[in-house]
Amino acid sequence: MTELEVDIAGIRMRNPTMLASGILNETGRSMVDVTKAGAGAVVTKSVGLEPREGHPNPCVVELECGLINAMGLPNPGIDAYLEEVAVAQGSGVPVIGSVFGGSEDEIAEVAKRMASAGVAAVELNLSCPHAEGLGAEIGSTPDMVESICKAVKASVDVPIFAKLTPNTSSIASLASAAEEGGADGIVAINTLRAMAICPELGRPILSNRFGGLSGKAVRAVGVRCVYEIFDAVTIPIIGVGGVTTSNDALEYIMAGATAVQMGTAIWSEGAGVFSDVCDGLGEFMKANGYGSVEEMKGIAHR
Amino acid sequence: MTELEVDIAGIRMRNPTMLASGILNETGRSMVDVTKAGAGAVVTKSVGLEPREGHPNPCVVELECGLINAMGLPNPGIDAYLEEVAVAQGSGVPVIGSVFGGSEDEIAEVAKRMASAGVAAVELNLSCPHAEGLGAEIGSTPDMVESICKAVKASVDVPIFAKLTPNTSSIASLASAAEEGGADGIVAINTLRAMAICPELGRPILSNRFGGLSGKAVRAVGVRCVYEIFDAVTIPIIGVGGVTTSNDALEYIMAGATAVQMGTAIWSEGAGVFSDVCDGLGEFMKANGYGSVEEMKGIAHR
Amino acid sequence: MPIDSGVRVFVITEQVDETPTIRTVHLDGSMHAQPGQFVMVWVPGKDEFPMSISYPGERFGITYKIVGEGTRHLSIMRPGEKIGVRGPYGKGYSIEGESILVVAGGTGMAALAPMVEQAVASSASVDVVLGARTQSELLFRTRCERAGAAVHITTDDGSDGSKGLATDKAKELLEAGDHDMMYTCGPERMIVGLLELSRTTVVPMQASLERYMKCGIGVCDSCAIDGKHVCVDGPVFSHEVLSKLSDLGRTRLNTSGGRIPID
Amino acid sequence: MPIDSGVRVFVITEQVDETPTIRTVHLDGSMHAQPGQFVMVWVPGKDEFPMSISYPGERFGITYKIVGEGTRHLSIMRPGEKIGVRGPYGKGYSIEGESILVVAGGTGMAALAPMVEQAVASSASVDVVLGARTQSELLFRTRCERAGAAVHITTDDGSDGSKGLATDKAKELLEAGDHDMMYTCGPERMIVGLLELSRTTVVPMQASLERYMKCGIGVCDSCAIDGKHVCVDGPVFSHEVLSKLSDLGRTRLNTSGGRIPID
Ligand SMILES: Cc1cc2nc3c(=O)[nH]c(=O)nc-3n(C[C@H](O)[C@H](O)[C@H](O)COP(=O)(O)OP(=O)(O)OC[C@H]3O[C@@H](n4cnc5c(N)ncnc54)[C@H](O)[C@@H]3O)c2cc1C
Ligand SMILES: Cc1cc2nc3c(=O)[nH]c(=O)nc-3n(C[C@H](O)[C@H](O)[C@H](O)COP(=O)(O)OP(=O)(O)OC[C@H]3O[C@@H](n4cnc5c(N)ncnc54)[C@H](O)[C@@H]3O)c2cc1C
Ligand SMILES: Cc1cc2nc3c(=O)[nH]c(=O)nc-3n(C[C@H](O)[C@H](O)[C@H](O)COP(=O)(O)O)c2cc1C
Ligand SMILES: Cc1cc2nc3c(=O)[nH]c(=O)nc-3n(C[C@H](O)[C@H](O)[C@H](O)COP(=O)(O)O)c2cc1C
Ligand code: FES
Ligand code: FES
Repeated sequence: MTELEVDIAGIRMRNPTMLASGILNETGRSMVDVTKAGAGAVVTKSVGLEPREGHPNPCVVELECGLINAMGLPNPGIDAYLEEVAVAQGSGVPVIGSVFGGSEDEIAEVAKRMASAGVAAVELNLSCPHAEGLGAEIGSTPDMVESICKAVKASVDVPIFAKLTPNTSSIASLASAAEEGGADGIVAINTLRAMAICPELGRPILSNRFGGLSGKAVRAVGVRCVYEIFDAVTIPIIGVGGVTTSNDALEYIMAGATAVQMGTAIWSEGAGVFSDVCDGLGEFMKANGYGSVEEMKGIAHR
Repeated sequence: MTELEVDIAGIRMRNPTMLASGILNETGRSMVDVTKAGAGAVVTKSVGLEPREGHPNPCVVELECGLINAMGLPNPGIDAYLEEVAVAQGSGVPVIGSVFGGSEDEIAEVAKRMASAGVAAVELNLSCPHAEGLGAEIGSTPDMVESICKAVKASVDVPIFAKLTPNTSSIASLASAAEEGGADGIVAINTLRAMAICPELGRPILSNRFGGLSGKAVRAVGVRCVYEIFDAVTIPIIGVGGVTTSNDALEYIMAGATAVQMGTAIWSEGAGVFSDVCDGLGEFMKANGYGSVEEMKGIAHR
Repeated sequence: MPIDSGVRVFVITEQVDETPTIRTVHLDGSMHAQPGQFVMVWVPGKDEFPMSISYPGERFGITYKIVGEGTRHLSIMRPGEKIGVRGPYGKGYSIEGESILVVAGGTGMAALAPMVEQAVASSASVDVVLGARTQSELLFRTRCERAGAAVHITTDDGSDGSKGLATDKAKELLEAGDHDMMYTCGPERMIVGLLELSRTTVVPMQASLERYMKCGIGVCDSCAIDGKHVCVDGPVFSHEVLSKLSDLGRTRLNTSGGRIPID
Repeated sequence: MPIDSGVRVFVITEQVDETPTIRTVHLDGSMHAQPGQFVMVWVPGKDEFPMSISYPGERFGITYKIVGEGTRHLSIMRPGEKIGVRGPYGKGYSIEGESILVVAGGTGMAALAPMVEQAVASSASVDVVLGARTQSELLFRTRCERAGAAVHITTDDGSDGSKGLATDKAKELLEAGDHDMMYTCGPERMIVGLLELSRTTVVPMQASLERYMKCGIGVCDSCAIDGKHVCVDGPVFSHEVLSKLSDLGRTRLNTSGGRIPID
C-alpha cells in the first residue's frame, strides 16, 4: 500500500481523488481519459431509467469562482448507458455508478441495473438542485433519505453511497438517516442552489432559471458539511465541492473525508488537476510526517 | 426624486446601497464615513441587551472569493451602543438598527430600546450562523420567525426587517412567516455556514471552528434566495451577499430587491465601492432606458 | 471589472442575407478571436448554440443557416435587439503553409472565411474549393475572391462550377498542385473523405468538427469524440488527432447523451 | 497556487531573549514588508494577535512582550513548533528626511528597528531616543547602534542614560537639532506628547498606533479611531491625520466594542 492508497467501504483506490458525477462522464472514453490523468476512481454521470434530454441551453454560467449549472440530468437511460460504463471499467480503476429517480422504487431499479454492470459501488444522487422531483426534493428530509437507502440496499449487493444536498438546515441529520438506512458511505456536497441574472437582458441566464453552484465558491461550505457529518456518522465520507488544490483536498480529509471528488476544477485547471492534487498530497505527507491518508482523516476534530 | 432614489417601507434613500450589519459599524464615526463614501443608508452592528465579547481570535479567514467570519456578535450592549447610533444619525442618511437576542422577549426589548433612538427601522438578525442560540437557531423555522416578528412588531413603531438565513431548505417559507408576523421587509441573505481548516496545523482556523461565508462566493446563492422570496411575499426585499459591482446589485434588483447591502466588498474594494456601484447603476439605467430603480425591480420574473 | 457570468450582451446592428438560407448577424462590439474559434450564442428565451465567428475583430458577426427553432428566432430578430454571447471558445486553425487548399461544404465557409483572409494576408497562395447544393447557396464566394484566393466552385446540381462533390475537386487540385496544408470544415462524411485524401497525398490537414454542445467549456461531455472534447480540444483538430478518432463520421451523442450514428 | 485562507504556517527556528520580558521569535521563512507593517500571529488553540514585523525579509521575526495568555503561550513554544501568520498588513513608515529623530517607548522599538536600519542605509543621520522603565528593559539598543544610529537612553529609574521620559529627551534633541522628520511608536500618551512637540517645533512626525484588533483587514471596526482603521489606514499615521484624531490618547474600544478611556 503506497501512502496515497485509500480503502472506502472495501473499495481500494490508488489515491483519494475521484471524478465527480456530471463532469466528463457521459462517455466511457472520457472517463478512461480522466483515470489516465490520475483519478483514483470515477463516478459516472447520474442516470435514470429512461432517456432524458435535460434542460435546454443555456445550462451553464461561468463565474469568477465557480460554475452554475442546470444540466437537468440529461442521460440516455440506464440500459443504453451500461455500454459506457463497460468502457470506463476498462480503465482498471473503480467505477462508481451514479443513479437518480423519481421514487424509491425507481431509484432501486436503476441501482440494480447499474450494479449488474459490476460497478464498485452505487452513488445515489439525492441532491440535484435543479431537476424537479428528481434530486434534492427526493432527498430533502431524513425520512426520505432513510427509506430510499433501505430500498436500494435491499436491491443491490455492492456498497451504496448517499450523495446529499447542502441546501438544508442540517446535512448531518440527512447523513444519519442515510446511515440508518444502510448506506455504506456519504458523499457531500452536491451543488448549492443558485441563480445568475443577465442585467442587460433582464432575465435569468439559465433556461431553467435555477441552477447549482459548484467550484471554489462552495469549498468552505463543503468542508463545513463534511466536518458536521463526521461527527454524526461512522461510515466513510467522500468530500466534494470546490476541490482544486491539494490543500483543498487536505481540508476535506482533515474534516473527515476518506476521499475527495473533483468536477469544476477540470474546467478551471484541466484534467491534470488530478495528478497535481495527488502530487501535492504526497509532498505534504512527506513534509509533515504522515504515512497514510487515513492517518490524516478527521484530525481537525481533535 | 433622482433616478437612484428608492423608498423602502416608507424610508426614502438617495440610492439603493446600504452598509451591511457587522462591517465597519461598531462606531458611529465609521458609519458616518461610509455614508460619506456614498452609502444610501447604514445598518448598525447587531446589538444585544448586554455587552458581549464575541469569539476569541482568529475570527476571520480571507479566501480568494470571500471571507469566513466568526465574530460571534461582539457588542457593547444596546444602552452603550446608542451613543454610536446617535453619531451615525448625524450623517443625515437613514440608520437602521440591527438587533439580536436569545429569545422573543429579549429581541423585542432590544428592538424597543433601539427604536427609542429614532432609527429609521429595526433589522432583526435571525440568521447569524456562528453564535449559539442567538442567530440562525432562533430563526431556523417559520414558526419562530413569525412569532419573533409579531413580538417585535408589538413593541416598536418603526418598520421592522427580518434578516434571514440561507442555511435552510426553504428561505421562501421563512420569508412568508416573517410577512405573516408583520415584518415590513426581508433582508436576505446572511452568511452561509462554512469552515476553513489549516492543513499544516491540522485544525480549523476560526476559534469557533464554524463561521459564515460572505462575499463574491455567495452572490449567486443570495440572488437565488431573493428571487424565491420575491415570489413568496409582497413586502420589500433588501438583497445582500457578495454585491461588489453594479452588475451584482442589478442581479439582486432584477431578482426582486428594492435595495442592496454591501459588507465584504469593502474589504476587497474599499469603501469607494458604494459610489462605484451607484455610478455604475446610473450609467446602466441611462444606457438601458430605465427611469428608476423601482422599474427594474423583479423584472427577471417576467 | 468584467461581468461575472461570462455572458456579454451585444446589440444587433445588421442582418445580411448571404444565401436564401444563410444569414450573417453583425453585432455592435468587437470579438477578438482566432479563425476557427466559436462562441455560444444565446437567443434570449429560446436557445443557446455554438456558432463559428465568421467576422472576428471590430465588426463582430456570425453566419448561420436557419435549421431549427433557435436559428429561426435569431433570423427574425431586428437591429436594436440584444443577444448574449459567451466565448470565444476552443482552438482555431493554426495558419501555416505557403500553398494552401481550403475545402468548404455547407456553412463550413463561415468558420473558414476569416482563415482564408488571414492566410492570404500572410502571403500564402490559397485555393478555395467551395461546394454547395446549388449556385444560390454558395457562401462567401465574393468574400474569398476579394481576399485574393482562387475560388473553385462545385455544386450538386451543376448550376455553377463543376457538378459534383467538393471532395472530387479537392482531389484534383491536391494531385495536380503543390499544396502543403489543407483546411476544412463541413459535413463529417466530407471530412472523412478528405482525411483519406490527406493520407494518400501526404498533405497534412486541419478540420473543424461539429458536435452537440451544451456547456461549451469542457465539463458536460456532450461534445465528446473518443475522449476529446470539440469545445475545448477543438473544434479544429489536426490530421494526427483526426486519424485516431474512431467515432469520426460514425457516432455522436444526442441531447440525452445517447450514442447515435452520424447520417 | 497560494493557500486559499491567507494563513501561512511557519516553523519556529529560535526564541531570543531581548530583555527579561521581551522576546524575539524567528521563523523559518521570509516575510517581505515595509518597516511598520504588522502581521496577525496565530498561536494555535490560544489566540491570534497583531505584532509588528521586527525582522522583515529572510530572517522573519517578531518581537513580543509577554503581557497575557497569548504572548505567554508563544513564549513557551519551542523551535520546531508551528504558528500561523497572516499579513503583512497595514501601511508602514514612509522613510524620508535626512536628519531623523526616532522616539521609542516600551516595545515600540520592535516596529521602529527595521525603520532605523533602512533610514541609516539610505544615508540619513538618525538619532534614536530609547526609553524604558529600567536598563534591562531597553530593547534593541545594540541593534540600533550597530546600524549606525546615535542612541540616546532614558530610563524611568535612572539606571541608564538620563532619568526621565523619552519625550523630555526628544524635546531637547528637537530643539537643539535640525531634524526634518520624527518617527515614533509607543504608549499613546507619549505619542500625544510628541504630537504637541511636533506642532511647536514644526518637525513633522509619523506614529504607529495600537488598537484592539480582531480582523486586521478593515471589516470589524474594532480598531476604529475617528473613522480611521489602524489595521488598514495605519498602523502608521502622518502628523496631519494624527492631529485630527479626537480619540487619540482618550478612548478606544474594548473587546465588546465598548468605548473605554485610554489609561
Ligand atoms: C463549433 C461549432 C460551430 C458551428 N458553427 C456554425 C456556423 O458558423 N454556422 C451555422 O449555421 N451553424 C454552425 N454550427 C451548427 C449550429 O450550432 C446549429 O446549426 C444550431 O445549433 C442549430 O440550432 P437550432 O436551434 O436552430 O436548431 P435545432 O432545431 O435545435 O436543431 C437542429 C440541429 O442543429 C444542431 N444543433 C442544435 N443545437 C445544437 C447545439 N447546442 N450544438 C451543436 N449542434 C446543435 C443539431 O444537429 C440539431 O439536430 C456550429 C456547430 C458547432 C459545434
Ligand atoms: C499594530 C500593532 C502592532 C503591535 N506590535 C507589537 C509588537 O511588535 N510587540 C508587542 O509586544 N506587542 C505588539 N502589539 C501589542 C500586542 O498585540 C499585544 O501585546 C498582544 O495582543 C497581547 O496578547 P496576549 O494574548 O498576550 O494578551 P491578553 O491577555 O489577551 O491582553 C493583554 C493586553 O494586550 C492587548 N491585546 C490583546 N489582544 C490584542 C489584540 N488582538 N489586538 C491588540 N491588542 C491586543 C490589550 O491591550 C490587552 O489588554 C501590537 C499591537 C498592534 C495593534
Ligand atoms: C456540469 C455539472 C453537472 C453535474 N451533474 C451532476 C450529476 O449528474 N449528478 C450529481 O450527483 N452531481 C452532479 N453535479 C455535481 C458535482 O458532482 C459536484 O457535487 C459539485 O459540482 C461540487 O463539486 P465541484 O466543485 O468539484 O464541481 C454536477 C456538477 C456540474 C458542474
Ligand atoms: C465580519 C462580518 C461581520 C458580520 N456581522 C454581522 C452582524 O453582526 N449581524 C448581521 O446580521 N450580519 C452580520 N454579517 C453578515 C453581513 O451583514 C452580510 O449579511 C453578509 O456578509 C453577506 O454580505 P456581503 O457578502 O456583502 O458581506 C457579518 C459579516 C461579516 C463579513
Ligand atoms: S460542450 Fe460540454 S464538454 Fe464540450
Ligand atoms: S481590526 Fe477589524 S477593522 Fe481593524
